[in-house]
Amino acid sequence: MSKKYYPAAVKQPIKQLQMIDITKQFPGVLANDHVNLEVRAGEILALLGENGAGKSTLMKQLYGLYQPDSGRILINGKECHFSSPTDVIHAGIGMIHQHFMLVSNLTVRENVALGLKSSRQPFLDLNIVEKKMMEICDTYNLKLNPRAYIWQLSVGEQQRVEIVKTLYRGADLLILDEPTAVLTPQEVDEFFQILRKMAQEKHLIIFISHKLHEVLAISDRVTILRDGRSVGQRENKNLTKAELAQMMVGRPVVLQYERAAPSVGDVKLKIEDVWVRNDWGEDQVKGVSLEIRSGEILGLAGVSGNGQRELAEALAGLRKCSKGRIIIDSIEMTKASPYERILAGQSYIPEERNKEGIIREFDIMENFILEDHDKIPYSKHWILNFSNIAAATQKAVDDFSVKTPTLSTKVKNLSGGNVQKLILARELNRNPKILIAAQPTRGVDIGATEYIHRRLLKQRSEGTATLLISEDLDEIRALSDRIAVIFEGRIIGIVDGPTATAEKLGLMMAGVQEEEQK
Amino acid sequence: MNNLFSAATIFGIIGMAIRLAMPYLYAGLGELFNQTAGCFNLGVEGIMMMGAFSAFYVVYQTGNLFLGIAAAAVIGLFMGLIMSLISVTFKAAQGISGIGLTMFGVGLSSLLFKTLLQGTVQSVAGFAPLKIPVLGDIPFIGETFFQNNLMVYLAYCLIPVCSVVLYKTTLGLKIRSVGQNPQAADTLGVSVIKIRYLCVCIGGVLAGIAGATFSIANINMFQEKMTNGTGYIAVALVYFSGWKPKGVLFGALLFSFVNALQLRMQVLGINIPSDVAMMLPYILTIITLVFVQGRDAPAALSVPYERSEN
Amino acid sequence: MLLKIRSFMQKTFDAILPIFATLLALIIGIFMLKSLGKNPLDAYQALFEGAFGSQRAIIQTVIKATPLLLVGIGVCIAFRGGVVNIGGEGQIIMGALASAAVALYLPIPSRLIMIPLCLLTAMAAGAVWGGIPGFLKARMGVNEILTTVMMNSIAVYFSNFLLRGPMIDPHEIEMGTRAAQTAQMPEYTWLTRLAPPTQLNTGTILAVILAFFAFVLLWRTTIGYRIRAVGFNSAASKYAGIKVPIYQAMAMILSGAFSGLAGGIELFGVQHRVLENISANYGFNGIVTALFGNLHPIGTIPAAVLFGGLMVGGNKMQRSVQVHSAFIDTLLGLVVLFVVAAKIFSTNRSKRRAKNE
Amino acid sequence: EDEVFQVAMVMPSKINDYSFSQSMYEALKVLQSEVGEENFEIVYSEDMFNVADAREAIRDYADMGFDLVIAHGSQYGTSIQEIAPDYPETAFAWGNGTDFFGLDNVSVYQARAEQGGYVFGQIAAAVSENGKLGVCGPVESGDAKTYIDGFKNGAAEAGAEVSVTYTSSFSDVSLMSAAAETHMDEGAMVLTGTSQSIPGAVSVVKERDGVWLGVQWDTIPLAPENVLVSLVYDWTPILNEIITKMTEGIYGGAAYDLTFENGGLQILWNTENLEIDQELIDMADDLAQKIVDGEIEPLPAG
Ligand SMILES: Nc1ncnc2c1ncn2[C@@H]1O[C@H](COP(=O)(O)OP(=O)(O)OP(=O)(O)O)[C@@H](O)[C@H]1O
Ligand SMILES: Nc1ncnc2c1ncn2[C@@H]1O[C@H](COP(=O)(O)OP(=O)(O)OP(=O)(O)O)[C@@H](O)[C@H]1O
Ligand SMILES: [Mg+2]
Ligand SMILES: [Mg+2]
Repeated sequence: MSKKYYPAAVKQPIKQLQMIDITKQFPGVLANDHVNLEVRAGEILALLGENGAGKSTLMKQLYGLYQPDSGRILINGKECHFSSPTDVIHAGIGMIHQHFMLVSNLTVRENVALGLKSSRQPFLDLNIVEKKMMEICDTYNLKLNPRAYIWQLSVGEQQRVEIVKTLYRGADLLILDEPTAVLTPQEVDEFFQILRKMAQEKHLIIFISHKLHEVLAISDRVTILRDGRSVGQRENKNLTKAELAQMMVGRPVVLQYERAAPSVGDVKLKIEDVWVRNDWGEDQVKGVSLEIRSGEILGLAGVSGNGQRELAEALAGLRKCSKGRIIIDSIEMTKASPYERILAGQSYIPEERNKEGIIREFDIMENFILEDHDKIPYSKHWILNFSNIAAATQKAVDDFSVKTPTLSTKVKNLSGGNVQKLILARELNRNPKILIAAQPTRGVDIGATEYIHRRLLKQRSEGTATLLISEDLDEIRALSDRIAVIFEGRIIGIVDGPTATAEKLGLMMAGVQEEEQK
Repeated sequence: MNNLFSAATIFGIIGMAIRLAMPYLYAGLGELFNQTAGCFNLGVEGIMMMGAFSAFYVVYQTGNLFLGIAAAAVIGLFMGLIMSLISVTFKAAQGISGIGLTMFGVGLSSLLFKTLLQGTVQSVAGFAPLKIPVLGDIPFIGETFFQNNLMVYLAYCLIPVCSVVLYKTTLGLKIRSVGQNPQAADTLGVSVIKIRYLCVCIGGVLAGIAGATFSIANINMFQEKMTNGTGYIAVALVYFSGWKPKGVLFGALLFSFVNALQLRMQVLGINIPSDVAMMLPYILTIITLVFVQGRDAPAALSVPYERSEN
Repeated sequence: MLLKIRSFMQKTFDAILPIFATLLALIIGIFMLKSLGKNPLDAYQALFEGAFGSQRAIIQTVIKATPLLLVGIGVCIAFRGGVVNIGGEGQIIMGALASAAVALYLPIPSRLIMIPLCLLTAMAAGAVWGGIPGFLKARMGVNEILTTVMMNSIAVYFSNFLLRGPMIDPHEIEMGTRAAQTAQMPEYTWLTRLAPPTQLNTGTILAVILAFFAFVLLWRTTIGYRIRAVGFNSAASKYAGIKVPIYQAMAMILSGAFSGLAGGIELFGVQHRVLENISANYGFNGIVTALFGNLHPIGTIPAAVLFGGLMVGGNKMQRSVQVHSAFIDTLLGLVVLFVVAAKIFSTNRSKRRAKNE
Repeated sequence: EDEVFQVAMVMPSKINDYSFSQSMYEALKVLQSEVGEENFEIVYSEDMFNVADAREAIRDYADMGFDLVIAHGSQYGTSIQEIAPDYPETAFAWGNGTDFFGLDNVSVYQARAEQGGYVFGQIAAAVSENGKLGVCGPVESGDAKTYIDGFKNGAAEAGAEVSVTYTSSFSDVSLMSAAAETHMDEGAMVLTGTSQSIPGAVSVVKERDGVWLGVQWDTIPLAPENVLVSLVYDWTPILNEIITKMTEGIYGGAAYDLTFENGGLQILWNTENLEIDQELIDMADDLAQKIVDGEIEPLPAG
């Protein structure tokens, strides 16, 4: 049993953190292999690495959630053992987790108050908490309704709650595991302001992201992990994306793709004045009309929480439209079940990948056949054919380079990015007529992102009609033939993809009409 | 033949419902704590029987009712500890350990009854009705609501207490979050294990007291298996309640009311086969459930907490 | 290959673990027996002999294991579908009552027709009794634990009603004894006895076959795949186009059918008439059995034999050393607690294994 | 070894069920005390509500060479019928049995509870001021039912009004007390009832100072001030007859009834705690006699 950390040592703020020779073994995976890492006060360290490189695992050990198999953690040169987050929080370390750590049926302020001493113990002082929290929101201008329940919030808003939670606890050392994955460019900029401010206040910040331009923009130093080993420490001086990419992936990565001119065919998916309500019964999508032709990618840009999720779910048949029509291949499918849409050749890559996209307790094979398990060759007369299933899965796993020990590894043991690759592999493998892709590369490393983008373009050239929902403007602009911008549930403009500038789109996402801009 | 709708009869039924609801309230609120923290304790019946016996035995020996209640509480706590050890520390399947605990508790209580009391039914002086001064004198209302024994009043006072604890205190917030998303609670330094131990033990204590009400606050004698499935109903009522103290109150009263009603109907010779009459409370509970909506179960209910897959 | 051996060792370890746990519980029982002034050695000798000591003992154990196995299989299926079936008691009772009605009031004196017909009726009745909670959960999200508990009580009262009124043995009324039981089932509906005079009957064989059937159903067919998918993650299943309510309900219906069949086999194989308490706690003990068997239909087979043995041996113990039946219940309770608690050791072990690969 | 008379008793409830099983077990104890522990061994299997278990118990006892095996429940009929022929050296007795299947090593016995019921109905009617009586029944079957039918008949003939409740359970003490409470709420001050759950009812009668008529066992200790009289089953006469016959080599082939006539049904007045006027007692004895003489039919015809 490891020694406890003495809060006594915490009294003076953290000046330096060192992780030395950290090794962590998971069933079938060496997640960390003698990793070294160091941060000093006032410094922002970026931690880079492909999916499954071991970033989150490393951080979870620092945060006391996992115990390292070997290696030492030094704070201000003093070795310490964290047996639980309690010690860690005491020590002045805070963490924003890659997967949200929020209690969905509590209010925002209750989530913030959770685990804190109250000023009127034993009773809750939610109002005081609310006040303090709003102050933080104002200083760092984050928009949040403290009385809203978490389940009512969009992913972006939930991310904000996570940030507020951490700031509220005022940690010296902040661990940020892909905090920007779900933020819009504007939000990212604001967020970076916060980080810089904190750095000036002599905080230590560890920042994990897959977006190289962010890393270059914010970090002082970069540490790169590959397959659980630290393969590089670089000062952030005249570093280039290409360099970083190369170090992460271990090979040169192309970041710009040439796109053949679209060869659009007839309309595959037609959305007519669709209205959709959100979980708590308010109209979230207010009369959206779109047309997507085969062989084209229509990008849907917008700040998260403006109705993208509801629209996507409506298209997938998981949510019913209160008004309007959805037409697939000139057949009305407004009320069709998900099954009928799948049969009609539609694929859907959901935003909530861990909740909707996969079954975490199923293994990779079982997840791979999720939609098609009842079709030849996977099964015949209700009997599953495992050799066929294994063969198909193996091929897909290889194609999409999903990192996994075996095909019968439970998906819950895959890293975030690998899960996404698996879903993509499954959906594209069905080679759909229509593809609804919601945030397909969120939290996915560039190696994979590059691959995913290529596959999307390949589908396009094979005549798939794709609706690409994304907040990553680079992605949208790189892939879309046309870009529709959604704001408060309405399409406020459709612009030509290749020519659209980030500024223009950014403004439209903020609700400024095209005309007004001129 | 008296009719069912004379004031006396109606108030009689209500009064009886209020008394019959008492054990369901104690046990139900106890289980509510269990479940809000994400623990499913199906062992209530067993804990109740142990509580019933220990309370009776202590009162039988000492004649001190409060010692009796204390004994029941302590035994309940002990049973709660066993349950939490098995389902929290050993991460055992909770439904099943509950069934085991029931077999154990029911069996052991009978065994003790046979060895310590030679299995002969004896009676003790239990909690006597306690008339609330002024209020108790109001015709009908008085005897219906304000002439019950202390344990009955306590049971009803427990409802607001639980609401406050669960929804107005930091502890309550921790409990609710541990039942909903233990990972999140854990990352904020809330000890999932401690909270769950606490709640299962609270549940045990209340279940023990619920048992005691049978042997020293209602019938005032001990008989094997005298709780007769009350524990299981109590667990069911928690689901019925939508995990809110108010809900437990409503469910317990409804169930008891129908029971009182069907007995009264039998006495008044309103002709329905007794067995059919006995079904009514159960059928009605199910039907009500179909219409009562908007329940939110603790997401982590009966899922043992593990910090990571390793 | 190596992996195969390892997984095999793991399996055997899992298999013997419950036995260790049981022994541990029995050790605690020693102290209780001493305090009761009984000789533990004699007691446990009787327990063992009563369960496995002689051919007749073994047969008795197997007879007991049969309904446990059937209910257990049902519990496994429900569990895989993400529903908890605590309604075994009620489903057994309804299965027995319905099939008894068919046997008594449908005079077709032909084994070939009647036996399948009766058993199917039993399954159907159980399926209905389990299906109602299943439907309520699937369609209106009514919690099935609550409803199954309630349905148990309802079934008990319903059978009391029938056994004391409409379905009571006319003979009992003539004689004025009015025992609550139906008339004896007609000969031609009885299941064939395998080892007369014992009551071992073809129902046992059927149960074992069904265990394998259930295994194939769950892990080798698309239906089983869907049931498990819904059980693990209904949102994702819905996304994948699986009709979640249908498969949730189906899990409960299948589960109920197995319990119902347990009632039918108990009736036509063993009791030959419906009496009060025909469910004899098989409904609850079946759940325990399923857990002994790691909620796997095949694992449930040995589990049922172990648990059945304990029950039969317990009775023998009562006879030989005259302990109160309450002691047996207590002991069984302890066994259950120890066995479920012990599970963690096999889980930890398998994790260590995986890690060291 | 051979002098020792070995009796085994298999029962669906428990030896202390304050009812059918307990009365038989206590009768055995009486016999045992007469001849002495060393000559008279009693063993039992309780809670044998599962007929399969009971059957195994019966066979096992027979196998172990017990002289008399008592299957103390009507549901054991089939088992006896199957097992008895295999053990001609063992005598079997079937409780609440209906017939002995022409087997010469099986005897059957049952309690004529309705006789007691009738008399108690009359007593209750006599002592109640407002002519309202309450009956707390467990389940609507077995001798509980026959007793209650007798009681209703007797009370009715005495012009009293009887209301009956069944809790549909032998063990639900709290519901039983609730039932008693309901009866008293509706004005009945004289109550009776059977099964091990009636302590619940008695406690209410005690609290509200009503009158209780106990059945099947001596309820007086539970409420000395309130239990007027108890109807006790005394199986010793029947057991004696069975055993003496066995010594003569007759192992069965007979049916026995527990009646006023053979002294099996006894009326136990609570005279040591209560003032009971002689007329009442005489009336009861007189009625019992009439039943013995067949002048009174305890149960309504048909
Ligand atoms: N709890 C766990 N049990 C078993 N294996 C795990 C567990 N958590 C992570 N892994 C494995 O360890 C490796 C590192 O995972 P980790 O989540 O640290 O990667 P990552 O760098 O955070 O990837 P991403 O960028 O996608 O988040 C992955 O291969 C993953 O499959
Ligand atoms: N999911 C929930 N179900 C029931 N009660 C909740 C839930 N979430 C929060 N509550 C509690 O309900 C109580 C009332 O909510 P409210 O937001 O009014 O807080 P409050 O402390 O009463 O603030 P104020 O005094 O300003 O009204 C709060 O204590 C809150 O903790
Ligand atoms: Mg990660
Ligand atoms: Mg308020």
